[in-house]
Amino acid sequence: MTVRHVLALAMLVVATATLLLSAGALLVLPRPYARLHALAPATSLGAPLVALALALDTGPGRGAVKLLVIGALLAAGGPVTTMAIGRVTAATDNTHSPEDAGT
Amino acid sequence: MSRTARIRLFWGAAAVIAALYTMACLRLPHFGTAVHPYGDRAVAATLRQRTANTISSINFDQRAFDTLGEESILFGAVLGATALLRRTSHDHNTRPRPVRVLPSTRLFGALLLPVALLTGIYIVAHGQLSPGGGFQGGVVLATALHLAYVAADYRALQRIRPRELLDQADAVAAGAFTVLGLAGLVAGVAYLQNVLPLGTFNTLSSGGLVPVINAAVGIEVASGVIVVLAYFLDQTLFATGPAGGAFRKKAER
Amino acid sequence: MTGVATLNEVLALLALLLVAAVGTVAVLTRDPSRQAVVLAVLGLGLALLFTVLQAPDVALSQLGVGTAVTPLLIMLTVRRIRSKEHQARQGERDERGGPDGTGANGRGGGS
Amino acid sequence: MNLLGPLPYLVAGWLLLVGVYGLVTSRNLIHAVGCLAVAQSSTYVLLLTVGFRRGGTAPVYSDTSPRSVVVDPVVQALALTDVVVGATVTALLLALVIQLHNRHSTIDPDRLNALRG
Amino acid sequence: MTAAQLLPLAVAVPLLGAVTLALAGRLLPRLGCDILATAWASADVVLLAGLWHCSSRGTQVNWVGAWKPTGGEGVGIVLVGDRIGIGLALLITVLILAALLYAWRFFEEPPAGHRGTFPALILLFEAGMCGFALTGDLFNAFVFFELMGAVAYALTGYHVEDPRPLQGALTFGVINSLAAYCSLMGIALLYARTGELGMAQIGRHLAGHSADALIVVAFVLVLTGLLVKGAMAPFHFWLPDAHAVAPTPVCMLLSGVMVELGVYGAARVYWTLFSGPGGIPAHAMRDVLTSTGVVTALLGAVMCWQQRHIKRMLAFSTISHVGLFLVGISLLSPQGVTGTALYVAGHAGVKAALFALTGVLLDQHGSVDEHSLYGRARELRRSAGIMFVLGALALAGLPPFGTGLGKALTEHAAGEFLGWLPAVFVLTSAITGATVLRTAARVFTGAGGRPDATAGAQTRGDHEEPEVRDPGRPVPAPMLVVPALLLAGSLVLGLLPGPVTALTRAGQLFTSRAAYLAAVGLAPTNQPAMPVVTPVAPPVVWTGEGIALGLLSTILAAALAATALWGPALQGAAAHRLRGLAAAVTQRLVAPLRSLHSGRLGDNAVWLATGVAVLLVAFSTLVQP
Amino acid sequence: MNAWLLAALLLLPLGLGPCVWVACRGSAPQRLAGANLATVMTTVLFLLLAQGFSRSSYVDLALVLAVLGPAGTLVFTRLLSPARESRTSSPNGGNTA
Repeated sequence: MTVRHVLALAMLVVATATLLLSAGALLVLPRPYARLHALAPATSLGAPLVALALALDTGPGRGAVKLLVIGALLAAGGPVTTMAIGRVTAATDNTHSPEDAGT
Repeated sequence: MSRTARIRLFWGAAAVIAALYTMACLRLPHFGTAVHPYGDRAVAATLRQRTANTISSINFDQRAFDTLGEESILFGAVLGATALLRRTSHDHNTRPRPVRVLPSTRLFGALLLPVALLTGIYIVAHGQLSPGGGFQGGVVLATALHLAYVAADYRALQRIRPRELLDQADAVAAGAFTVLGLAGLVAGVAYLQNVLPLGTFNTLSSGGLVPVINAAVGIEVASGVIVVLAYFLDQTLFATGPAGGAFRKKAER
Repeated sequence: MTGVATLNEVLALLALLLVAAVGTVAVLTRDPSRQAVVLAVLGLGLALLFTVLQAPDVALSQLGVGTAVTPLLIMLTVRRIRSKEHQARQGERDERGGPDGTGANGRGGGS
Repeated sequence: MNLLGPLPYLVAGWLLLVGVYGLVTSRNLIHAVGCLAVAQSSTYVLLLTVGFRRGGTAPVYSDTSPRSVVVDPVVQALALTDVVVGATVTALLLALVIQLHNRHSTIDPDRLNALRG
Repeated sequence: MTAAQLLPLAVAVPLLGAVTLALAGRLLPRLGCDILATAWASADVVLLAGLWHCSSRGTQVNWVGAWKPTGGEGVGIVLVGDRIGIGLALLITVLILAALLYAWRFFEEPPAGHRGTFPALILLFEAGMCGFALTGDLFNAFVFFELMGAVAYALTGYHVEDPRPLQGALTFGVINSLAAYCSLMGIALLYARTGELGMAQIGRHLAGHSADALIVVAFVLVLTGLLVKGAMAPFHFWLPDAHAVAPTPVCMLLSGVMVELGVYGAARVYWTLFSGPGGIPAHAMRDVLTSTGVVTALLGAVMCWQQRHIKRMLAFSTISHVGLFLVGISLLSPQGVTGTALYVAGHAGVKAALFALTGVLLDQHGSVDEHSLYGRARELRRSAGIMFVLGALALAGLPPFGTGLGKALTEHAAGEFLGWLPAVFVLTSAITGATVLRTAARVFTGAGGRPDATAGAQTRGDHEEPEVRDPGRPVPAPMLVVPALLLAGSLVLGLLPGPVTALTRAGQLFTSRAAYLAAVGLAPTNQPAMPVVTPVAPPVVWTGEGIALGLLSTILAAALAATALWGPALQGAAAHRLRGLAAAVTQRLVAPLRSLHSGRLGDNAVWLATGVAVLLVAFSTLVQP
Repeated sequence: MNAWLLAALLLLPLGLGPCVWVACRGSAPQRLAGANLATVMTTVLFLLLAQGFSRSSYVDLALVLAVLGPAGTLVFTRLLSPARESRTSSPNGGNTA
C-alpha cells in the first residue's frame, strides 16, 4: 500500500465523516431555513473530497480527470441549489401561514 | 361503490394476492442464482458480434425488434402529445413574463449547459461500449437543454430550441430505425439483420449496425423528449383556456 | 471475492428496503407536488438499487426518467392546474395532505 | 448461501400492491399517475432481482475482462425498454389530466361522473 | 425472397407510413394526408393478403435479425405467422383501411401544422396490433401490447374539447397500463423459472417442472393483462367508458378488433406456454374461462339493453360478444377456435359498420342518444336505417351473415361440451341484437311510443360535441359506403366456403402445440420438421341446427325489440302484471348492477385487484400440484 | 476488505436515510433540502460503488447525476416558487424581450 493510497483512505474517512455530519445535522436542525445550512459541509467539502480521494486512488489519467470534474460539479452545484431552495422556502413561508415553523 | 366498501374489497383482494404471490416467490430460484441460460447465450452472442456492452447488443441487435416497438411507443407519445395538447380555439395565449433568477443560478446554468450537452453526447456515443446509449444520453441531452429555462427564462429556451426541426428530427430518427431494418431485407437477408462490418471489439466503430441504430435512437429520444416537454411547458406557461366549469360549446369561428 | 459478493448483497438489501419505504411514502403522499419530490427520491433509490444489482444501463435511464423527466412533467402539470385554479378563484378543493396531515393545496398557488 | 431469501421478489410485489392501493384511494389524478409509476417500479425491481447472479458484475466489457462472472443482461435490456414505456405512458396520461382539468375543472377521480351506468 | 422474410414488414410498413405522415403533415394539405394514409394502409392490406395466401402452405416463421437458434436455443425474437395470427393481422389491416377511408374529411380541426397526426396514430396503432398478432416472443408481445395501448389512449382522448373522452381515455390508460405491468410481472416470473422469453421455449421448459403455485401466479398475472384488454368481467369496466367516447373511426377499431386481440392473446399464451405438461390442466382452464365468458356475455347483454347512449350500447354489446368468444376459445377444441375465428371476423365487420352508422347520426344530428334522436333520422332510413337494421340482425346471428355462421359453429362446439351453453349464445346475441334493433326502429322510423327522455341510463348521448362542425352538409359518401362494404364483407364470410375451409385447418394448427413447436424449430429430432396434422373432415358450412338456432335468436331479438317498443302501450291485466314484474327485476337486479359501473378510477382499480384475486383462487384450487 | 464498499455501506443507511426522511416530511420546498442532499449522497455512493466494484465505467452514473441532480433541483425551485410567469404575474414583472 503506497502513501497515495493511505492518503486516499484518510481523505475518504474525513469525507465520510463530513457527509454523515451533514446528514445528522439535517435531521437535528429544527427550522426549515436552518436545515439548509446542513447542506453546506456535504456539498462543499464531503462530496468533492470523495471525488478527490477516488482520483488519488485511481492515479493520473482520464479516469481521474472525470472524477475531478464530478467533484467540481458537485462543489459548484451545492451553493447554487442551496440558495435557490432558500429563496423558495422563504417565498412560500412568507406568503403562507407559519404553521410548519416547528416541524 | 362507497369508498369504505371499495377499500375493504381492496384489502380482501390484496390479502389473497399477497399470500399466493409469496407462495410463488418461495418456488422461484433464490436471489443471485447462477442459472441464467438466456443471459449466458446473449453474452456469448455479444462477444461474437464484437460489442462491448451486452445490453446495447441485446437492445440494438439481438432483440432489436423490441427496441423498434419501444421507439415506436415513444414516437406515438410525441404524436399523442401533439394531438392531446394541441391548441384548440378555446385557448387564448398569454405571453410569459420574464422571471428574475438568482445571479448564481444564471451563472451556474450557463456553465452547466455545455457540460451537460457534452455529457449527453458522450453517453450516446459510447452506448455500445460503456453503460448508457441512445436512450440515456438522449434524456440527458433533453434535460440539458432545459437548463436554459432554469437559468434564464422560457424565451432563452425558445431561442435555442429549434422546435420544428426537432419535431421532424424525431420522426426522421424513428423512420431511420425502420429503414435500417429494411437494409437487411434489401441486402437479401433478414429484417433488422446486422449487415454492417463488425469492426474491432471495444472501439467506437465496433458492433456493426449497433452504433448506427444507437445514434438514431439518441436523436429520437432527445428530440422526442424535448418536443413533449415543449407541449407541457406551453400549456403551463402560455395557454390559459376556459377557467373550467361545464364544457362549453365551441364558439363559432 | 466472497467478501465483495456478501457486501454487495447487504447493499442490495439496504437499497431494497429504501425503495420499498420510499415507494410506500410516495403513494401515501397525497399532494402531487410533494409526491413529485418523493418520486424523485424514489428514482434515486431505484438507480442505486440497480447499480448494486449490477445494472448500470438501467440505472442511467432511471436517473434520467425518474429524477428528471417524470418529476418535471408532474410539476408542470401541477403548476398548470394551480394557475388555472388561481384564475378561477376556486378555493373549494379540500384535499388532505400526506402522512404529515397538513392540507397543502394552496401552497405556492399564487403570489 | 442465500442471504436475502425471497425478500427481493417480495419487495417487488409490495410495490405493486402499494401502487394499486394508491390508485384505489386516490383523490387526485396527478397523484394517481404517480402511484402508477410506483406500481411500475415493481416490474423493474422484479426483473433485475431475477437476473442477479451472486458475485457477478455488469456484462459491459469496456473495463473488465470478457471472462468475468456477469449478471443476466437480458433482463436489463427488458427493464430498459420498460423504463421507456413507463415514461411515455406517464407523459400521455398527464397530458390527458391537463386537458381534463381544462374542460372539467376538477381532477378528483371520484367527482368525474359523466360516464355511469 | 420468401414469404416468411416479409413477416416483419407487417409491422414495418405502417411504422414507415406513420413517419411519412408525421413528416408530410406540415407540407401536404388535408386531402394529401388522407390519400397518403390510405395508400399505406392499402399496401399493408396487400402485404397481409399475400401472406395469408402463402400461409396455406404452412406456418411462416421469421427470426428477426436472422438470430436463428441452434439446437432450439437462441437469443432472437421470432415472428410466427400461422393462419390464425395472419388472418387476425389481415382483419386488422382491413379494418384500419376501412377506418381511414371512413375518416376522410372527418375531422375539422387537425392540429395546426400537424395534419398527419391522426392518420399517423392510426397507422402506429396498426403496427402495434399486427406486431402483437404475429409475435412468438412473450416480451415482444408486451412491447406491442403497450404500443397499441399507448396509441389507443391518445386516440380515445382525441376530442380534447369534451371532458368525457378525456375521462374515458384516462381510465383506459391507467387500468390497461396497470394490467400490462401485471403481465410483465408474470413474464418476469416465467423468465425466472425457465430462463426463456420465446413462447415455445418457455412452454418446452415448463414441461420439466410440476405445476405449482409459481406457475399459477405467473399464468394469472400474464392472463390479467390480456383479459383486461379483452374486457372480461370484472375487468371490463374501462371498456364502455372508453369506447363510448372515442372518435367514431377509433371506436370501429377498438371494438372491432383490439378487444378481440386480448382473447387471442389469452388463447395463444395458453396453448403455447401452458397447455403442455407442467402447465395449467385443461379442465381448470376450461372451467374458469368458460364461466368467466358466460358471466361476461350475460352481463354485457343486460347492460347493453339498459343503454340509451348508442355508442355505449354498442360497447356493451362488444363486451357481451367477447364473452362468447372467450367461451368459444376456452372449449379448447379446434372446432371452437375455428368457429370463434369466424365469429370474430364477422363481428368485426358488423360492429365496425354499426359504429360507422352511429357516426353518421352524430354527424347529422349531433347526438347519439336513442331517446332524443327518436324519429329524427327518418330521412336516412333508406340508407343508414336499412344498414342499421341489417347490422342488428347480423349481431343477433341471422344466417347467412358471418356472425351467424361463426355463432353456429361455436355454438355447436360449445353444445358438445355443455348442453346448455348454446342457450347462452342464443340469449345474449338475441338481447344485443334486440337492443340495436330497438334503437334502429326508434331512431329511423319513430316506432313505438316516444320514450321518456328523463328515464333510462345515467349516461345520455345528447349534447355530444359533433365530430364535424358543418351542420348543413349531406352525409359524405365514405361514411355510408364503408359500413355498406363492411356489412357486405360480413355477409360474404358466411356465404363462401373458402374462409371456413381455411379456418378449419387453422383451428387445428392453432390448437396443436406440437405443430407450433415444430414450426419454430423445437421439434424432437426424430420427428419430421412439420408433423402432419390428421386430415381434416370436410367442413360443414351451414347445418340445420345452426340455421335453426340462428333464426331462433333473430326471432327472439325481433320479439324483444317489439316488446320494448310497443309493450308499454299494451292494455290488459296480463300486460300490466308483466310490466310490474319487469320494473321489479330492473329495480332489484339491474339497478345495483348499473350502479357498479360508476366510471370511477378507484372502482376500476379495485375490480382489477379483485379479478386477479378471484382468478388466483380459482386456478389454485383447480390446479393440484 | 474493501474500504470503498464499507464507506458505501455506512453512507447508505446513515447518510441517505436522514435525507430521505427529511424529503418525506413537510411542505414541498422543505422536502427539497432533503432531496437535494439525497442527490449529493447518491452521487457519492455511485462513486464509491464504482471504485468498490472496480468498475471505472460506473463513474458515468455519478457524472450524469452530478449534471442532472442540480438541474432537477433548480427546476423544482423554479416551478414551486409562487406563480410569476403566467398571467397572474407579480407587480414587478417586467416585459422585455
